[in-house]
Amino acid sequence: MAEHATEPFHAVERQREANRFGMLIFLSSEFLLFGGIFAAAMALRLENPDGYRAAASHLRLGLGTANTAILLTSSLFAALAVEAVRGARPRRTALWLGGAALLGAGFLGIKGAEYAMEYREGLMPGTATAHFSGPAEQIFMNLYFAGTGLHALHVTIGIAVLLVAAALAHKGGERHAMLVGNAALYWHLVDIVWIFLYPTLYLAGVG
Amino acid sequence: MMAGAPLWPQQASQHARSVDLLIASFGAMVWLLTIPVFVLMAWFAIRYRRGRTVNREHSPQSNVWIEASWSLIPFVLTLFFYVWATKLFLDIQSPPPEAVPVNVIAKQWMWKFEHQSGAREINELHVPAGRPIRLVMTSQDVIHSLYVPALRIKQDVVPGRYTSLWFTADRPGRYPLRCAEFCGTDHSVMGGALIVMRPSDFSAWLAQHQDGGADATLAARGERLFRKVGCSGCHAARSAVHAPSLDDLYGKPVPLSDGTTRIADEQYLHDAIMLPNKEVAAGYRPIMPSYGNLLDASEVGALVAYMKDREGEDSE
Amino acid sequence: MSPALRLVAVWAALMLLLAATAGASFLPLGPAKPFVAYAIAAAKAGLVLWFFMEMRREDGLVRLAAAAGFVWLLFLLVLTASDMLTRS
Amino acid sequence: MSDAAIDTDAPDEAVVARSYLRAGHSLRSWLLTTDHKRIAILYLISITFFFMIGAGAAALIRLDLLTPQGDLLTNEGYNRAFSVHGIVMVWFFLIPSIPNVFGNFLIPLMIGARDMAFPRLNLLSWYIYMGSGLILLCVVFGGGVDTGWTFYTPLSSVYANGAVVAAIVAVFVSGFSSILTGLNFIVTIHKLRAPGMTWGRLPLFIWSHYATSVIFVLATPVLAITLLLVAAERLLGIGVFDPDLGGDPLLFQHLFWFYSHPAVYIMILPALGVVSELITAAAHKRIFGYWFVAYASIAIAVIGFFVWGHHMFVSGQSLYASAIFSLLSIAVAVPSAIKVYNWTATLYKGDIAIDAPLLFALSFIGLFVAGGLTGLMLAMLAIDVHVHDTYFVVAHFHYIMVGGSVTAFFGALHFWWPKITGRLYSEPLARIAAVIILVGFNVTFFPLFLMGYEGMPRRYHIYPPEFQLLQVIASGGAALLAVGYAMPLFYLGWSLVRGRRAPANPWGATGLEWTTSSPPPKHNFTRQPVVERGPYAYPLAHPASRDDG
Repeated sequence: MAEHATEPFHAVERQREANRFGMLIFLSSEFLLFGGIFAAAMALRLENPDGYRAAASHLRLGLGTANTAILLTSSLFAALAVEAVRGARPRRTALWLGGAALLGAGFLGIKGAEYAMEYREGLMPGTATAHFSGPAEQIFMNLYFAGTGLHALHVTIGIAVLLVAAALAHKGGERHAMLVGNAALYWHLVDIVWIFLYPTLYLAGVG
Repeated sequence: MMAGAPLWPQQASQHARSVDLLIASFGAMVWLLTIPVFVLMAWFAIRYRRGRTVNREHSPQSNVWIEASWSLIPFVLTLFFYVWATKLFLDIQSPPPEAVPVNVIAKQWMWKFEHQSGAREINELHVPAGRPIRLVMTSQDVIHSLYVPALRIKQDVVPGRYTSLWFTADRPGRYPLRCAEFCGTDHSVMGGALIVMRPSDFSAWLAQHQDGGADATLAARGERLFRKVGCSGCHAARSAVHAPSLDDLYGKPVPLSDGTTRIADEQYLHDAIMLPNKEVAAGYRPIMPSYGNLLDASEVGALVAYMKDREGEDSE
Repeated sequence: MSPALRLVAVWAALMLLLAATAGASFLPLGPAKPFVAYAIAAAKAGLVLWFFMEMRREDGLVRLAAAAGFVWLLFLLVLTASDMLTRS
Repeated sequence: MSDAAIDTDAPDEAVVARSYLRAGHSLRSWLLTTDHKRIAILYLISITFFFMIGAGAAALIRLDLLTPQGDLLTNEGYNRAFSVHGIVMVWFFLIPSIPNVFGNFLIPLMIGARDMAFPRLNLLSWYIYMGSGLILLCVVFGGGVDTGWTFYTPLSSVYANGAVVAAIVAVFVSGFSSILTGLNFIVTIHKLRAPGMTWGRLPLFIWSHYATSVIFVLATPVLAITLLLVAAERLLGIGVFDPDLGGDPLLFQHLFWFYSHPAVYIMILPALGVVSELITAAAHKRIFGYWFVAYASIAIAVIGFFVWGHHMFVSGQSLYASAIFSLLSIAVAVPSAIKVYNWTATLYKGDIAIDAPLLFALSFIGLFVAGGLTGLMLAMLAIDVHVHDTYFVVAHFHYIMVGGSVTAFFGALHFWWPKITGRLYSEPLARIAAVIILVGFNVTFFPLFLMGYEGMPRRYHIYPPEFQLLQVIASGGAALLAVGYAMPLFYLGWSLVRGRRAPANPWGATGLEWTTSSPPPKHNFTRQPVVERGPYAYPLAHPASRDDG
């Protein structure tokens, strides 16, 4: 049921292309938002490699790896949801979208647990109990909380968008397909940012 | 060249004269490239204005050769000046070894100068004419910038590290010295003067301005601090603590724990005191405490001067 | 293979790469360690872009839009590093 | 447009009746509009308001600098005045001025579309801009900040006073308005071009706004995260740039200038696009070397991302990086030179009407050339060491931003005024205004070059007495410039009420926006235009060779 395209577009196909193109441009700018943090981490690593590695070793590699696996899996679910909506199967779309959102929530759960442990160890800057063995460690923890905090915010927004798309799955139609497509793109970007945060923060502390 | 002309700053060093020559010749080249634009624009606007019967046949739409030439030729011409300017820039960034170091500490809204001989000055710097002077500068709060227009030189003074600036002023006189990087409320009054004196007058001035206190020179003050804050406890030869020896250290390569080696310049000595765990010497554990909040920039400068002065004699 | 199956295969490849990068971090690679870690990360990001975000089926313009963020970040990192590494 | 140019068929009442200005009179129809033309007018009103505030701060500065010891303001007051002047002018006037007003109004019209690709996003962009503007007003009337528009750390994050975090939030939020506008432009230009409108037939205005949008989207996020980190450092004491905590203030400068240098190209590229239109319309002649000028815009946008280090030659940056940045900064000057030479060649054998828009365009070229070449001087390492952070730099960027971008803004305002409002303005008054602005500008800012080379640092409230004469001349020039800028407010305002009705194409220019009525109907075109010819297909001297675009 080809719906009528809104306002400036004549053909729905053209509007879907424009929607997706616009979303990808927005995601490029969102990725560059994290660019500042990657640059700051690189600067610290170049300036003080040993301090950087020592500070990074405080993080729990196990939880970080688990979180990466969770996000990659939830990215798969989002991609499968796009396949399902293309096959016009609303129930399955809602299922995959719900699954992706659930895994996202799992990611946030683990992240929260990590933050709690780091707070107890006095590694959370700006808190009363914070004590650091040196400036390199303090700056690393600053970047860790800035980077993963901003990422967690994006994960939360992503979960909300996925759930909205899942809730509207029964309506179907062109507009919903566009919503699922863009929600999946946003979710994949959130995953890609974490793919690069993982070596920057967690893997740097090993060995 | 045009020294002292009302709209042209004084020239107090050879570098100043070369910079003036550079900007004058570059300005001339720039005018040669732009006067035709202004002239042609005005002429075309008048000659081909609407309603005037004139031959408008065969107006060209584009011409790759012309367009390529008037983009590449200015670029190549400018490259020549790029090389000249970069060479001048590299000259003022590499001080001669015999340059006399002067410690400079910038703090919100004043300049402190400390000569090796122990003389200390606020907002004014006396230097001998004709001898290279090297300023080793750091800031105690925000970024400042030491700017002497008459020498055409400027260098930001960054907190937490040393930046340096060297010059050879060759004309005695009193030249303005200003802060060029916005540093807060009284940024505009944070200035003073560079007073270039004939070498004879300078040594007379130096004699009158001895610190007069117990430590005659900066290095002597550094040595007193070396014992007072407890450096000698670990770094003296007879101490039981396993700490690197500081004899004959300045300017020598130091193997570090991460396998790289580093020349022990002022920056390394400053960091070794303020951020000891940053570059740990090879074969030693990072047990040295940080003196970050114990010593101010002036005292660190004195300690660095002392370590540069220790030619191997190990004073008890 | 069906689209869904292809996605699952890509997911499996991503899991393998995750294991590889985690494992590689324990190897004594020394200075090459960050480069290996980021190379694998780039490979994972590439898979997500190519298959999950379906850059596979898009024309050059859309791929450029997707890649622009990464390319511009490289400009920032490379030129900033050029200063950091050669600072006296 | 001289009287001869008005063609006979004055618009009938039907055209005026269905113009977009008549489509709804309620405030709600304006504040909730998704019509790109109305959003452009909303932007025109709001940036004029913010221009007043920035100009007010500038007036305070110029008055205060009449005397060496500065009697009007205290040191602190002066620092806050130039900070407010900088922040308001850069983010709330210059960056949105041409793209958000003329880009919004003209891009759909020029490419034959009915509206932007995402109309609601366009309105959201205006609300984000007004929201951040509101926060900034609270900061300005709450006393402003004393960090300068550059927010250098550790001054901004530790030592500065005033509502620094609120100012950062205002700029941070306004960044997203830029990103959404850039995104909207790129998708519109790609996806909504009329049939037959190939890339080779796009007006150069569109090319320059396309390049500007690329910078909007790819540079602004880095500013957002940088200011976020400064705010975190100031609020929570978590220092990424604070040297006491081992942070690196130069890292801030790298991240800040990675945005801020491309930002100056955001300010000048739209102006370059406007001037290409003004020159071709005035000369009734095709641009000389269309593809060189078009690709020059893209080249400026891309190379503009590699040159930011020339702001840091004396900051303690490594010598080799400085040498690389200096070379790249010379390369970025080449596309600008191409544009200037091509404009001059366009005038050759043209059929030139010397009206107000052309006067603005010619003064733009003169001032832009002066600004650009002093920029080239600043890219020379040895010269920059002497004149960095002095009045020489202040003069350079005012020549580009005020002499260039604002002059082109006025040129565009006059050239497209009949199309936007359906009214004709008084041509003689406009020409007087253009000359006053040119003279006033030069009297104001040329003395700054002299003071700068003599060693007068920027942002000085109390200055050495030997500069007083030049400061007084500059302040006098500023008064004249203010008169020049005030005049259009009157005669354009007057034309809204009493001006004669404008025909569809008062200038006899080519371009799809001139094929529809003035003011255009709500959906721009009564029927979908189809494009067969190039952008500037003026009849050649002898009509034999009518070549296509």
